[in-house]
Amino acid sequence: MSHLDALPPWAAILVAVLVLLGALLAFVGSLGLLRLKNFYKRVHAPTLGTTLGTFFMLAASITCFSVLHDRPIFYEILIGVFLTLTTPITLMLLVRAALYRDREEGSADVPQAPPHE
Amino acid sequence: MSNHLIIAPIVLPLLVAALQLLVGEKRRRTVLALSVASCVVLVLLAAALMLAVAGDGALTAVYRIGDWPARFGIVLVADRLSALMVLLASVLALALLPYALGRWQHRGGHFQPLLQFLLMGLNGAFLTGDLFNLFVFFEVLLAASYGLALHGSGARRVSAGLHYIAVNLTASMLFLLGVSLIFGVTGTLNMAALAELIPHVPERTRALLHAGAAILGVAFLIKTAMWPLGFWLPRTYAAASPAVAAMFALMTKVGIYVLLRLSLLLFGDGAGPASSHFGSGWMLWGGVATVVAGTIGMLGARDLAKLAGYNVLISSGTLLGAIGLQLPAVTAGALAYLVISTLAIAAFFLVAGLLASDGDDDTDDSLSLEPYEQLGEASAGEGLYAKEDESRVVISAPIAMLGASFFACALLLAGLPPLSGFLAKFAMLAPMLEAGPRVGAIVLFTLIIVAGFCTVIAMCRAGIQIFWVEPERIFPKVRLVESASIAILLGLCLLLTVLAEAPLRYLRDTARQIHTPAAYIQQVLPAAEAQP
Amino acid sequence: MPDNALPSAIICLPFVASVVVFLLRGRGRSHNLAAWLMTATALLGLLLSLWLYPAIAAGNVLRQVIPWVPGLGLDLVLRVDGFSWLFMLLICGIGTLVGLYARYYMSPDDPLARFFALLLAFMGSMLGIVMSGNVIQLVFFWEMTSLFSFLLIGYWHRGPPARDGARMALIVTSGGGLCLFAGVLLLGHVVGSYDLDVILAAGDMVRAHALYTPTLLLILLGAFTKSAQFPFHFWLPQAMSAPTPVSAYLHSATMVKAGVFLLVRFWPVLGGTDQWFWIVGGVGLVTLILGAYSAMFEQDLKGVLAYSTISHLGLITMLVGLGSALGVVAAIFHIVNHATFKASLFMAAGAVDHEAGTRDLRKLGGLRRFMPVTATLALIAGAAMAGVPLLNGFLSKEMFFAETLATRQGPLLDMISVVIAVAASAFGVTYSIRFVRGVFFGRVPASLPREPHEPPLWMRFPIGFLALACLLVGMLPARVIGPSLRAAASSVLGAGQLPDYSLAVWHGVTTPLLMSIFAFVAGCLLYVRLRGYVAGREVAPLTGRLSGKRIFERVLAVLAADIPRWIERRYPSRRLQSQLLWIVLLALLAGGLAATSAPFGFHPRWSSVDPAFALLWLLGAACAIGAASQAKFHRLAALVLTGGAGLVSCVSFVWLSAPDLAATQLLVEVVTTILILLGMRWLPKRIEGLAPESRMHRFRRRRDGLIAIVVGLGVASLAYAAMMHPVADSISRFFLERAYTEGGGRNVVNVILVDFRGFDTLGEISVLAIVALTVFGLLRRFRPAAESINVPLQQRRQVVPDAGEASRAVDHSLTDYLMIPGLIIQLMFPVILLFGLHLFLRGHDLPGGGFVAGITVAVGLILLYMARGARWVEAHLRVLPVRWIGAGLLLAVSTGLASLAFGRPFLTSYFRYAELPVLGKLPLASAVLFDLGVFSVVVGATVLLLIALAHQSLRRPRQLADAPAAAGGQG
Amino acid sequence: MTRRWLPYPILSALLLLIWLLLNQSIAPGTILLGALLGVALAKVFGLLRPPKARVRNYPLLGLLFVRVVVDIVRSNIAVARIILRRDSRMQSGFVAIPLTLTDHYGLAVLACIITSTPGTIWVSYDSSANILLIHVLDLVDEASWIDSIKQRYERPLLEIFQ
Amino acid sequence: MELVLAAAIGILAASGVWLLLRPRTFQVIIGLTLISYAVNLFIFSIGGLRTGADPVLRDAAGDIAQYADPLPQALVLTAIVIGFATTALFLVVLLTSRGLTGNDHVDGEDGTP
Amino acid sequence: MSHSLLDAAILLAQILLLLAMSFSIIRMVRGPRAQDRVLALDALYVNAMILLLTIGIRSGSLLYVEAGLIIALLGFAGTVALSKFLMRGQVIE
Ligand code: NA
Ligand code: NA
Repeated sequence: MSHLDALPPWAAILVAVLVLLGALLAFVGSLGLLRLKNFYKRVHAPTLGTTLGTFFMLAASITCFSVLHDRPIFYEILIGVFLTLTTPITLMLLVRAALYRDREEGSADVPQAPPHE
Repeated sequence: MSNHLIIAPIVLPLLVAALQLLVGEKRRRTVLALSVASCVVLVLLAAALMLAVAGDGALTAVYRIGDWPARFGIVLVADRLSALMVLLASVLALALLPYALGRWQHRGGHFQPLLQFLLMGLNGAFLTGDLFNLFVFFEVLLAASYGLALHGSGARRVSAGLHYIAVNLTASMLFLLGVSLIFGVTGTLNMAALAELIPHVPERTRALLHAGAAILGVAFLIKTAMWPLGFWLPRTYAAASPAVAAMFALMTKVGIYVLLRLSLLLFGDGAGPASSHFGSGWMLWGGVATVVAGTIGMLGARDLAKLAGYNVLISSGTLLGAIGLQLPAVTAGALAYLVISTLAIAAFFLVAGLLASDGDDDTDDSLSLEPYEQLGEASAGEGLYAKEDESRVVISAPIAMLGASFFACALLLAGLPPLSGFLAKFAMLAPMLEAGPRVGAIVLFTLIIVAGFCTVIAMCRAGIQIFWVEPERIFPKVRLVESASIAILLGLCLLLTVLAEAPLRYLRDTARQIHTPAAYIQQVLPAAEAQP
Repeated sequence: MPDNALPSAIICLPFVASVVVFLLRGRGRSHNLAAWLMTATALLGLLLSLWLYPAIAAGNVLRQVIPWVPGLGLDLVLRVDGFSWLFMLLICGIGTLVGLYARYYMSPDDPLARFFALLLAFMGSMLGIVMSGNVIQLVFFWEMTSLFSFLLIGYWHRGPPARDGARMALIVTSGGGLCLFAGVLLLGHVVGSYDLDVILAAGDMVRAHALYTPTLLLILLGAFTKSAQFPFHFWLPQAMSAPTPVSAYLHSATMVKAGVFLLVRFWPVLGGTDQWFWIVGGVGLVTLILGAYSAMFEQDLKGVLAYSTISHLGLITMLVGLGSALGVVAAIFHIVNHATFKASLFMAAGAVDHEAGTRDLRKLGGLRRFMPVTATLALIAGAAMAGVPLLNGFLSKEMFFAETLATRQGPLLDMISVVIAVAASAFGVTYSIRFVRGVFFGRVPASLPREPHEPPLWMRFPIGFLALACLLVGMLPARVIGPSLRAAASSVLGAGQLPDYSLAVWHGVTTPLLMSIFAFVAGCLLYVRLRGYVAGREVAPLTGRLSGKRIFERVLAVLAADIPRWIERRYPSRRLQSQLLWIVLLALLAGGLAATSAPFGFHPRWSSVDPAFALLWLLGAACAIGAASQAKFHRLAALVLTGGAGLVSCVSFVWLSAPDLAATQLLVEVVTTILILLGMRWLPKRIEGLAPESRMHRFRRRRDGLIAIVVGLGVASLAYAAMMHPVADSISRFFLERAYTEGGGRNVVNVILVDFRGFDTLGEISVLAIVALTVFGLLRRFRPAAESINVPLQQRRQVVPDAGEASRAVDHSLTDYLMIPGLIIQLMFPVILLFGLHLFLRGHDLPGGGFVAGITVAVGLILLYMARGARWVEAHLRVLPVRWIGAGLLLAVSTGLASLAFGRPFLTSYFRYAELPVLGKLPLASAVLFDLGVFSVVVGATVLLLIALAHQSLRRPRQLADAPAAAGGQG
Repeated sequence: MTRRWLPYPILSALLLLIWLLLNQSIAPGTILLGALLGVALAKVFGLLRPPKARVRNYPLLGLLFVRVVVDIVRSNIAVARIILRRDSRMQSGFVAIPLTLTDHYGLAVLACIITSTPGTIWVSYDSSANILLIHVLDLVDEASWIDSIKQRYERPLLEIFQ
Repeated sequence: MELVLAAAIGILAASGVWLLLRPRTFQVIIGLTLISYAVNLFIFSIGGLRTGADPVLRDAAGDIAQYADPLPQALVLTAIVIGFATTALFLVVLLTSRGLTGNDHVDGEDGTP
Repeated sequence: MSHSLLDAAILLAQILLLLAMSFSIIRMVRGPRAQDRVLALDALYVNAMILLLTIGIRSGSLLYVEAGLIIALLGFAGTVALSKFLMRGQVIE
């Protein structure tokens, strides 16, 4: 891994920490997906990965490449932008579908549709 | 070198198809005019190509696409064999065009562009000298064939098409596996370079090479419809609309072409002791099995189009077996048989299509031959000889035309004189005896004769059922253009009987050329550009 | 005209006439003309043949070679010697008479042009057989006679007997013809030439060759089937459904003689061995007696004649089989004699049928009172058939008796052959009497179908002419037939080999004469004894039950219908699963055998395993196996899991330094998922546990599981072996070295795609285009299953609240549901387009390219469709995917063609860096234009695929109006 | 004139920005091409007839952004704790929030905020009653959630977009 | 690395083949998809595996050995595209078949579950 | 030292991410509802994207970020389709 040797130690340690933090958050988020008891709870969990998890990893990447290339590189920011725009769409559509299913099944855990809905 | 004659048969149909798409389906006349022009020019091009390569000696024309050296870029190679196949495809397409104009093309969308794409795929497969490019052109022609097979939709077509596509998708996977293994072992995709490298493949990877070749072979054998890989064929062909099925008569021949080309080029005598004649036994015995299966199927076929489909199987099997023998003279005969059987089966599909059509464009069923069993039983009870039945046997002109065409097809398929089917079989069978006491040769020889006999039985039964027992059942409304297609195809067969010598000489030279591939290799890879 | 050109004139004549006659069809009352043309042609042929007499009599062999396919040793060799000349006379002579006869016999209502055209063509083919100087050519014409015989027998195809008879004749004779073909090929192989003269000169060599026996058997099969020899004799009586002129011409005088012609012709080559003696002699003997025996019990006039013909053909065969030169002479003699009297008898029978309206012997009698001339002529011919002295039949029969007496094969066999010869002769007398007496003498039956008259003069003329010939030959044999017979026999046997024989009416009191007398008396007695017995019988005793026809039909039905159908029922090959199973098994077998044919190094290297990568593929494997197990009942789960597996392989591509692949794989997967989801709406519900699982299904699953595991192992080991032995010097080197300098791009993969191997890409986009068109065409006629026609349940339910509320639009809930996501997607649309363009423009240097860009744009569009609905999108944007496809293809091809203008091959790339103001250094590569074509096709095709599918729901009338009711009913 | 050629200046500017980020370059050529693409693609966007957008208060937008980032970080920690603690007493549930915000862009931003913040999720929105239904992972007090959403996010959004 | 990838290819192929032999059209299409994953990886792997290699040329000249083998990648790309197209077609055909025959059995007749 | 630390950190991060992916896959297999599976697929995509970033960092090449970008921008299209299918029974209306 020759190119990483070009990183100064401070950057290497910073990148290492950021990478680990990002991975850890994504890990915890997915753990939640496994651990939480029902769908509505689970749906919150992956957000950890899409927000802070991604943020740390992007930061690591930006640091790493900016230092390596000796110029600021913000390419990765786009990932964050795109992810922020797209994740809500999926989750909103998905939760709505779950709510529909539960209402159809007459589940007591979900609010029934208001009179006109 | 810029002999653009070689690329033209591929690019022209593509160009025409693209234009047809841009013109749009609504402007039917323009689309048609484009198709006709394309097919006519293609035939001329193919003829010119054939003349060019048949000049003198073993001339092979090489076209380096993108001007990259042959070893690295994609080359097109025209030799006698590929020129022959291109001509066959073009002639077939041109001959079928009038038929398709009749009524069939309106049964679904984009018939004409699909036909052009099919031609592009066929010509590409015949001309390419690159293994992966061959895969691509196979996919082009298969995709077009899916489109054409499904043309007009309908339950029968779709369920047969489903099988056809599933089987061919599986075959394509095998094709890719085989090509990549061969590439992995040799590091090249150029066929001539492969031929050059195969004798020098290190022993530790030769098994891989063989595995690749074997898997590739299975892929081609699926296209060739070798037993037990060809169960898809009769149904698919029977379900396709007649003009399409007729064009498909050439499709199995593409598999045959490739097997012939690759087995002789890559695994010919020059491939070294470990690899020469690799797989030829499989082809021989596979061919034998296919002939048997096709014959049995033909005898049991219950409708006319299926009968034709099983005839395709028989011809495939015959060709496979003949290739498997790996004798130049047999190959020459097999090529003659290939040409004749393609034309004959195409004509037969057209006849079957006209017989099944009752003027109503929406019914697309093949003509059923169901009440077979009544034959022979009917007269059993009423004494040996009934009164001479002098009731009027006047026959309408369309039925007479179809009857004569049917009879001609039967003769061609069974290999009976006076049409060229007999000559083709003779040209193939006679040299088989020169193979010496080889069990395979003897079995194949016998089977071809027996299959011819069974064809007589089946065709006779079908013909009697259709034309003699219940001619009331068929009300063909034959248009002049439709009969023109049949006439062209059968006329070609007749012409090939009368003027047999020149074509057969060409085929003998072709066989000699592909059996001694050194010249091919040398011309594709001239010493000057040996290494970059 | 020189003699050497005459043979070709003689053989061409009938064919030309046939075509002319055929073209007459439909021209009013042309049938007179057709008949006269036939007669005149045959007569002309006869005259031309007679012209050859001097040359033939001099013992010459005329040869005329017309080049045809010299490369295959196949030329048209017309060869006329005495034997073939005799046959030519027979063919043309009887042809003339039959033409004349048919003119009056056939009804003008029938399409006679066809009839005479066929008859003429047959005549030509028959001439072709006898004049062939090349054995392949002989087979050629041989098969043609079978075909014309088939068409002529089936001439009145409305009646089942005609059809069955024609079919049987064709199958038997053409089958025999194919055997003959094989035999002749063997013969040619043994001799080294197909030329008849060469073959005739190579008799010793052939007889000594290892292939002698198969050759002999195959050729004999041809001869026996054609000449209706036991056990193939049954087709001939069936062929009697043909019009009588055909029976007279083909089935007594000429075509059936082709078999014995062949025996005689090849006698010098194949004859004289034990095999020949036993097979030919034996078959002839059995046929002789069987035919004669059956003829006695036949009730149909033509049937009697047919069995009689079989018997006489057996006689000739036996003569050839006995193996002596004298036998051959007798055989030739009898060929001619039989043709004469049998043709005239057939014509007489036809005249009777024509006049009396029936051929049933039980219904006929006393006709001599109405047609005395015919009766007299029939009497003469019948007497010839019975072998009465002073008629030609007597002479050849005497020779036959002499031959049977001359055989020396042991006392018992000699006895048997003599006894059978006499018996058959006696039977011949019996049926001849039956024929003549039964028709012309005795009481006139109470009711004849028609009032009989003497037939017209020109119908009687041929009968009379032939009867006269019987008389002349019978009384003046040496004068009338002697020279011709000598010429024929010597051409077969060789000039010096002719045995001593005398063609005299009286040889004194010899054993053969005594045998004849005995046979005659016995025959008369037998007739008297059997008369009453036969009258009431339908079939012959003993043999009647064992009808050859019925056996043939049974065998044919079993072989050609029952067995194939049984196989099809038993092993239904049309099931896709079994087809795919075969493919998998065969590929496994082929690959396995080939891979194990040579040893290859296989050493697992555990050290190189990256734990993270291993973990990654643990997940991939879980996804794949999960998808496999869920695909039946939980489609969505399977789809999601497949997506997982795809994602894992996408990550692997990145891991292994292939970003282009990762991007492409990812995008394709997204599109595929959407596509499958679009389709899932039309699939039926599957509910687990509804149908009980049988043991069979469990077995299949386990079997397939085992196969799948073996396949997996095989593919894995191949992949591993290939990875462990990468080739040292692949062509990739070249691409890496030249991509930048000559291809103008840093992304080697993309340079390969658009430049080095741009031709592949051209094919690839064609595939996309074709598939899109096909899908488009297929979906135009799409018809969903009844159960999925309805709007999905969800939509029917979700519309309920809106429907109850006046203030809310019909799809208010839907609008709310998609409001925010739709807006975001709408905002992202230009961003996605921008990203697509970015991917496109950088593709040549960095991962990306036309394909990825195209799919990106297509996904953007599809997102819009999902968020806003098809109607909305199409109201705002004009999407013309087919045009995109066409334009893209055109652009790609044109780019390729542009290089032609510069004298370079197709798709030669051009690139340079252009220095532009402001913009700076810009790469200008023709490959980019090509890639733009790719882009356009990909956008068009992908969008067309998805939209065509999506439109299916739109095409159905929306049933939201009655949805509440339906939903209420279900809720 | 500007309206016609530059109907969506903000969008065009954003597209240019994205273009520059994608190309990691601020060369004149890149900027020129990006600007051209920005204008062209904005016109394509215009074909879709989007609802009109007006951003009235850019500083507030920046403030809101900071607030959201802080909230996201806090929620990340909170949710991570919940997941790791395996707290079975934790109550979650739906909260219906009556809204005053009706601007589509405002609602879209609100949706992104709520959904991007771990622990809350946008479930459904009823435009006729203007009621938003969200789901909250750790629901202690429904009223405080309603209040917090309306105060922290809806109010600024109202100011920015309406 | 090689061992893992080989095993991966094997498992994908095995799952795909098992599905390919199932009676429901949906199973077959998923099977084909899995098989094509396997085949793509197979082609890709044939040139030997490289981690951390450069996929894109850094400068005009340089050490060829540091780059990933581009040709198998190009072949896989073509294969992916063609596979996508044909899968799409197969999907539409199976839908049409389902519409015409009323069931989703590969043979169009609902005999076995 | 700091570099081997970085290497180890990346490897650890990758393993963590792979474990995260495996949790997603378990959820995908287990369900119980289709919504759960789709949610898990979405999470899988995000985790994979983060994993790609780690690979990018390890190989020092920005090119791999590209694949991540594609996932971020377009990966959701599949999940949108799946969700819409669950909600409406068809993807495009
Ligand atoms: Na959230
Ligand atoms: Na979120």
